[in-house]
Amino acid sequence: MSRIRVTNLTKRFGSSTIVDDLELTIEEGEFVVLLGPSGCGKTTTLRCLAGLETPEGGTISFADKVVHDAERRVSVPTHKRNIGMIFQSYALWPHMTVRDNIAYPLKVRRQKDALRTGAVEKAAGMVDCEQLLDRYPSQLSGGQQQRVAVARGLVSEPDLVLFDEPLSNLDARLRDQVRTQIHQLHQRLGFSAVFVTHDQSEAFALGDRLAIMKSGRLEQVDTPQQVFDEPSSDYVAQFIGMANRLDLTRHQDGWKASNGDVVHLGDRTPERGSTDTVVARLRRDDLRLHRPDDRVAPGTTVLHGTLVTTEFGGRHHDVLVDVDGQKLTLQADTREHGGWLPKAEGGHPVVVSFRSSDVRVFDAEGRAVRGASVVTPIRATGSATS
Amino acid sequence: MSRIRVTNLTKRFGSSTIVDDLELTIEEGEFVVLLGPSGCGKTTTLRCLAGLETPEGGTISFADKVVHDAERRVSVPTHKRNIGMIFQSYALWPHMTVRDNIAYPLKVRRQKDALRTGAVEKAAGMVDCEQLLDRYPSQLSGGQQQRVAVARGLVSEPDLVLFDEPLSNLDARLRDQVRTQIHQLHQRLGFSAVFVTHDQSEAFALGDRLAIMKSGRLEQVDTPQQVFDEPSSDYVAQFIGMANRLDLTRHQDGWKASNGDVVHLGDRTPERGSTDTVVARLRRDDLRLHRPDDRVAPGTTVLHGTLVTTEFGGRHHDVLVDVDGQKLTLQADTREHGGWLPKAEGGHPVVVSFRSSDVRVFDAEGRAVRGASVVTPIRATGSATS
Amino acid sequence: MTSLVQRPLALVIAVGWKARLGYAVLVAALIYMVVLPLYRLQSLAFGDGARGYRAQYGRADIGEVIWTTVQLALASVVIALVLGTLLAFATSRLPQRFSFLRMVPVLPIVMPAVANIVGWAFLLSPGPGYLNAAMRQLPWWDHLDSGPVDVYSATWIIILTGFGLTSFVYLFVSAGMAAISAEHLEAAQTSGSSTIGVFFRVVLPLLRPSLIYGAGVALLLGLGQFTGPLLLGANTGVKVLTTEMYRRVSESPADFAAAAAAGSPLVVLGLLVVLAQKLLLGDQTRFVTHGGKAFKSTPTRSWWAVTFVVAYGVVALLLPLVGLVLVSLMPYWSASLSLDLFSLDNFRTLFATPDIIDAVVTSIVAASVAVVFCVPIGFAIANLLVRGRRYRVLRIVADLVSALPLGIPAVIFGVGFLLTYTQPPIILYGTRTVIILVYIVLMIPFATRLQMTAMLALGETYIEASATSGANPLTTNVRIVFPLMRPAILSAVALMFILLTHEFAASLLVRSPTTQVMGTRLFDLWSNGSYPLVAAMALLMTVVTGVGVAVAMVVGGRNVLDNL
Amino acid sequence: GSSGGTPSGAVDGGWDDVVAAAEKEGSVMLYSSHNPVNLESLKKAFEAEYPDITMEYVRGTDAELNPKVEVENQTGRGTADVHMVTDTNWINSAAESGTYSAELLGPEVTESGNYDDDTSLIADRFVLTSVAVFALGWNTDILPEGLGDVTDVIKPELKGKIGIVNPTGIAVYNDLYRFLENTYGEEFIEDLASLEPRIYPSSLGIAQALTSGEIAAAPIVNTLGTEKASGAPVDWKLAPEPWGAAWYTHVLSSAAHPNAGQVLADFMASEEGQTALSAGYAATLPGIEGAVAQASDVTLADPSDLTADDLKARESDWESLFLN
Ligand SMILES: Nc1ncnc2c1ncn2[C@@H]1O[C@H](COP(=O)(O)OP(=O)(O)OP(=O)(O)O)[C@@H](O)[C@H]1O
Ligand SMILES: Nc1ncnc2c1ncn2[C@@H]1O[C@H](COP(=O)(O)OP(=O)(O)OP(=O)(O)O)[C@@H](O)[C@H]1O
Ligand SMILES: [Mg+2]
Ligand SMILES: [Mg+2]
Repeated sequence: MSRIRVTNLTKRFGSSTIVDDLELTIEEGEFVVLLGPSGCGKTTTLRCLAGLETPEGGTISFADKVVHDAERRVSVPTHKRNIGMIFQSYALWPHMTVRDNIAYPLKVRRQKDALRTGAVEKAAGMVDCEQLLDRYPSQLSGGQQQRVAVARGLVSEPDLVLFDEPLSNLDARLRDQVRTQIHQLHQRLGFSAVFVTHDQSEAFALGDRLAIMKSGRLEQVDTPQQVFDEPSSDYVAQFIGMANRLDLTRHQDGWKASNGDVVHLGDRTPERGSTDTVVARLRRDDLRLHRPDDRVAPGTTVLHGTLVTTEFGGRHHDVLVDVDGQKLTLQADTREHGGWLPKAEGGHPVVVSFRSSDVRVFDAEGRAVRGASVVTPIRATGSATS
Repeated sequence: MSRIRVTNLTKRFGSSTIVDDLELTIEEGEFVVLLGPSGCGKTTTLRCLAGLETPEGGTISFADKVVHDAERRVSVPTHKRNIGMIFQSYALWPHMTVRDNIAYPLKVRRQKDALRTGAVEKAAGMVDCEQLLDRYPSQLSGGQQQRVAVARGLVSEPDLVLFDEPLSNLDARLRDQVRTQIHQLHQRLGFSAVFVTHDQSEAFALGDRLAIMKSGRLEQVDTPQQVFDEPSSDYVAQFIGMANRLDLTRHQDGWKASNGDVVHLGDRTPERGSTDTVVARLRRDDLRLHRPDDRVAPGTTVLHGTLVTTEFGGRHHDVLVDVDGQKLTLQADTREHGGWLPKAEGGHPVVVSFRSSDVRVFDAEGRAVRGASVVTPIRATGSATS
Repeated sequence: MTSLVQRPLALVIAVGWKARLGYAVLVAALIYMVVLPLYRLQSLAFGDGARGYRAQYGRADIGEVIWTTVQLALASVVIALVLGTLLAFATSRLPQRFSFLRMVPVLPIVMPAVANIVGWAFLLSPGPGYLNAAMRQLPWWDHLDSGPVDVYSATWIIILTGFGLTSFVYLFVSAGMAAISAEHLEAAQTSGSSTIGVFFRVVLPLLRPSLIYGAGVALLLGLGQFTGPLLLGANTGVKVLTTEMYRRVSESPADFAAAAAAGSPLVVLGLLVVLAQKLLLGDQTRFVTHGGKAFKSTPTRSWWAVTFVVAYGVVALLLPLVGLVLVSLMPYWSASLSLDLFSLDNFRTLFATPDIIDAVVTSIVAASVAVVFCVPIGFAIANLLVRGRRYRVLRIVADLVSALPLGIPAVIFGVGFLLTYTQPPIILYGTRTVIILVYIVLMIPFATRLQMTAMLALGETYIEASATSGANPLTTNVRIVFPLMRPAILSAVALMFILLTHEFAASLLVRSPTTQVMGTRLFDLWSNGSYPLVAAMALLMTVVTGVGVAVAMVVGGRNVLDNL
Repeated sequence: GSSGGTPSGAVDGGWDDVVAAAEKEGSVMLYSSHNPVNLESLKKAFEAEYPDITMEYVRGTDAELNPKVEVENQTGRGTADVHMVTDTNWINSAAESGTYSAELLGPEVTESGNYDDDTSLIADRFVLTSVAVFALGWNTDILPEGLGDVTDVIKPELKGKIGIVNPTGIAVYNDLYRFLENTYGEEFIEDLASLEPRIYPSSLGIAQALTSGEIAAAPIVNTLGTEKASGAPVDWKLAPEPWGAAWYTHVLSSAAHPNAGQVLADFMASEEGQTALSAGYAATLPGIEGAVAQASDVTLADPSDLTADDLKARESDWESLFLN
């Protein structure tokens, strides 16, 4: 199958618009990961692609064939679209054994060769379910059902596979394994895919491109690297893990956080006159924690705050720091801070540092500020030692 | 409610034993996280606690009251156990609005005060669902349904709350938020809880103790820190993220990997004569990647291998290395290796290093080898430079 | 979706001796109400050296009669199964605007069977039938002087009986269909199945419990079919067990013993059907599609569904209704449709007949009261059958006993009741109570089976969620199970109401002397009046019944259903 | 009961005492398998004659009513006071047992002399009160010339256009065919069969088929007065030797209103009663307005001498003749 093109897709439930004028092109064999908060319309988008919903507006075409056109009232029924879909709720047929569930797409598509050559067993093996083939869905655990659903969605090697959070109920190891299997299958067969997930590592590992959705629209569609490095908006930045937000205001001597600490924005410093308040975003693992009297590497920005809470998280502690009312979270390595941190109480003064190359800057509308030629008169680059 | 005590719990389906002679004590107000691979019996265990299954053997008592005793044929029905349960499949009642769903436990438990003082709205607010109160479940997205299920399970402030993967369909931010809310509520109300999850950070963040389950039995029950630092078995180690396995054999000059590299086991070196083969386990973020000609910190073990694949993962690359047939995965910082790694091809020779304090050792039966007085005659501690 | 949390669960529905005692009392009452009349009948049939049996089974043609009965039943059940299932599927795919068409498949039984047959005879009588006359205008039939259709043939008995049974199958299947989650169908579509494929591979298998129970009920009704063979089959010598019974009891010397004996094969078949249902179903949890993850129903725009439902409505409902209306407006059944014959005289005659209003009121009151009792009784029995794994003996007994009344035609049952309630321990002869009691017994199979299929489809998840919320079994039933089963309960209410307002056979025997019901009035007209009067009375009954059903639907609240 | 008499009987004394007691009882209940229209006019006439007594009736077939009568007799809780029945077997055995009915006291029965033979009064308890008489019927559009006798239907052009009733399982109809056989000879039956008549489950079906033209003629059908009056193209005529089924009336010994029962039974035998009851039926008294015949001119069905074996034999003969 060649590319899938979605234009102006609009879907409403009653008065609320769930998918709003959505545009997306999926190249042949491309693996697009769809990310977005709960309720933003991901499932609905997949259902529109599958032909399970009738969008009120827009067109969808598979290769050069229009499969949906709201205006011309064209709508190719689901079963003629050669897709595979893995439902968020699994939707295994309770009256069929696992084997029959997985074999179903092959049977109805008359892929007798595949049936004969053990495609069902192979698909089941892929998700570690060979030994469950003769059970009924009601005799499976939640994770087992989900895996069977994945096998069923992939077994007939369709042109387009729609995954709706297919690994959410699996433990880390199994999830890695199934993810790898999906990846390999994709490489081998070259199907196109839209994959909904809430797991960022999954998104990065699988996606040729990520599409980040916000209340029915796509906010950014880019390669994982691009999304990671250059989130196009405050929303995207936040969503892909830049959980720390700092409100900055322009001052004579540079950009300052509300507690007065100067923040270096490097080559992301907004042009003079363009705006006076910006939002800086930082990943939690780009922040480093120090005790007030620790040395900090030169060239980094320092912020003074107080400890709020710490939480054990395995190799690290999750730490919440208050900087004049703005909460920053970071992960402090247990090997570095194991000594004092677990004993430190809330209110303990601490220092947080980061490199200016790690910060991302957004204007008041949330648009990324990027690559302004560095003509701003910021002087101080002092290092915190206090 | 005071402690919950489970002894010899056994539950069979047909001929297969799903919960096998399980023992567990939950202290008053304790938050126990249940971890285990898909299909190991977690849901079944929760259902036994709730009284939804009739175990074939064993006893369960809440405080001093026996609620189940297979031999004496005692079984207190579910609705008299004062529990809350969040089902893996949500189980929202489709004929009630979200508001009615959440209010239900209050109504049937006659908690009129709570109804009057807005407990429903509060619970909905906790999971960010205030604006959905008048919808029907079929008008909600998967994640929204899951959140409503959480609100319903907690609203009546029961003595024991059973969570069955309650956050699996939420995005990271929401998950953090709901998790925090659960944590706070738990601190405030002091209910006991059993919480099933596949997310380790969730487990570490929430659990007073972790219980790691393996095919119907509990393999280790300990504080998160303890489990993390001292997994009691190879199985546990692997499950909590020590994904890398090295088979080692005793040689004259110490313990060697199959490629001949000597591995330092520090104070976990097995006593002489006790065993000749062991399994070493390492976390992926305890391994460091080097090019063959890089310098490696003294005192660390080095292993020579070849690159298999790399995968972009945001701030790091997921790297798979082959060491004489044994696959090791690790995360290489993009800032450190961003230059050469993305371009390196499979087969490229690389070196992997780790500190002996990070390694965990298990004997042939999978039992942890721990604290052997260090009398082993290992000499070489050389650093790799080749 | 299904998940493992749907394992049947004994504990929720109350634990311990209280529940056991409750069920035991229920089953005992059931046995008293159902089995005792049967026992009385059988002791009659076996009395006097089994004279009843000797009389009935000594006949040379008894083998043939049974064989005809079975053949007719099977053939018409096949028609009913196919049509009923297709209709249920079609109504589930109606566009929103046409959802009112959901009523159509039930409507044919709103017309009393006698009226239906008479209506058809009017249309398709080989000579003067209007449709036949019209068809004879067609070029390829213009050489005929009668036909082409002979409504008096066995084929048409089967077809018309099939139409009647279709509504029953439809009610069962549509109640089951309502419980299939849309995602299970969508999953099949995304797997590459066309609508038809989905229907055959997913919908039908998932409907197995509904189909099996629906088919079982239809089969028993088919075995007990009466009006068609009696009114249409005389010419071809169609004899079935019920017409035999009718003859045994309807003319002198009335031989109840032989009639009871004639009914015995039906009782045996009824028991066999129950056993077959058990065998065919196996593990019933496999048919549960409610899993707790709420599903959206797809907006469908299947025009074939509209076409099909409308076509069925025209053929099975509109045509005989037109026939009936025409007859009712004429002074006599006439071959020529001349407008100046039309008048409302028959209705005037009807309303001039004394007590007609009383009969209507009595029918409505008795039917309503019986329905009000039947729903909870049926619910309790269904509960026992679906969830009462711990009460093995009680369950089996309840299963058999609750199916029995279907196996005995009401005529015979009426006699049984008469024999039972005129003797100690409970003498109710001549009271209204006995009518209601008979009605309850007659309807227990429907109340039970319809609710049972819905309960099966519902699974355990919702109940478990309620139990963990702290609700006791009673609360759970009232607040969760009942509302979720609303479509099925409404179906059951509608069906029972229809059947009871038409009931005459048992009523004739047990009615209190001064109380008429609509059915007995119709029967009087049928044995003493003329077809036009029968038609007028039948129309009156149709209207009363139809209004009753509509009220049930309105009270039940369609919009509530749409939210499911 | 409110009467002061014996449990199963009326007051001692003369008829006037009985009537007085009846009026005190105030109501009477009739069980009957007669035509409801006729029963309704009987009610009107009776209440006109005895304004202090309300008459109620239950209409049902013998098969429904006879068991009730038995039950009431057995339980002693009488609802019915008077019972009007055609089943000869039942009548014979009830008369024989003597426990079901009270002796009739009314002057119409005991004194008028109208009911003094074995046919019109059985065991002093059962009085003949009505006869359903069967007629020749034809459709005037198809057969304008009509029929003169039963044998007139034997015409080739009527092949497939004759309607007859199916006697299977119904003793009275078996008696009817026996009557036809005896009266018109066996060949008549055979000729009839060779004309492939249409078979109907009841006489009513035949009547309706005549009006619609589905059939042209019927040798045996109920009188078609109503149909003709409503303008249907049918006509009817009694055959020279008519045949019919008789209703007998008796007062029940379990009656709650034994006196009123006596009064009603007496009224039914009277001229007023007969007039009310006989529209379309044969009356027991001569010259009754609306009656189609007088009972004494009609051969009355009496299948009581047909044993079960006879019936079986007759039915299989009939079937082999008429059903291909
Ligand atoms: N009715 C049944 N008959 C046979 N086996 C069953 C039945 N129900 C569940 N099982 C099996 O019992 C095991 C435990 O199931 P359970 O649901 O407790 O697993 P779980 O730990 O919750 O898994 P998951 O993480 O996938 O939800 C599974 O292997 C499942 O296949
Ligand atoms: N029938 C409906 N009527 C009204 N609103 C609806 C209906 N169905 C869905 N919605 C709303 O549409 C929005 C999008 O739903 P969708 O299922 O596409 O979300 P999602 O992105 O898949 O979320 P999740 O990650 O939680 O599964 C949600 O806010 C939901 O509440
Ligand atoms: Mg979704
Ligand atoms: Mg589970």
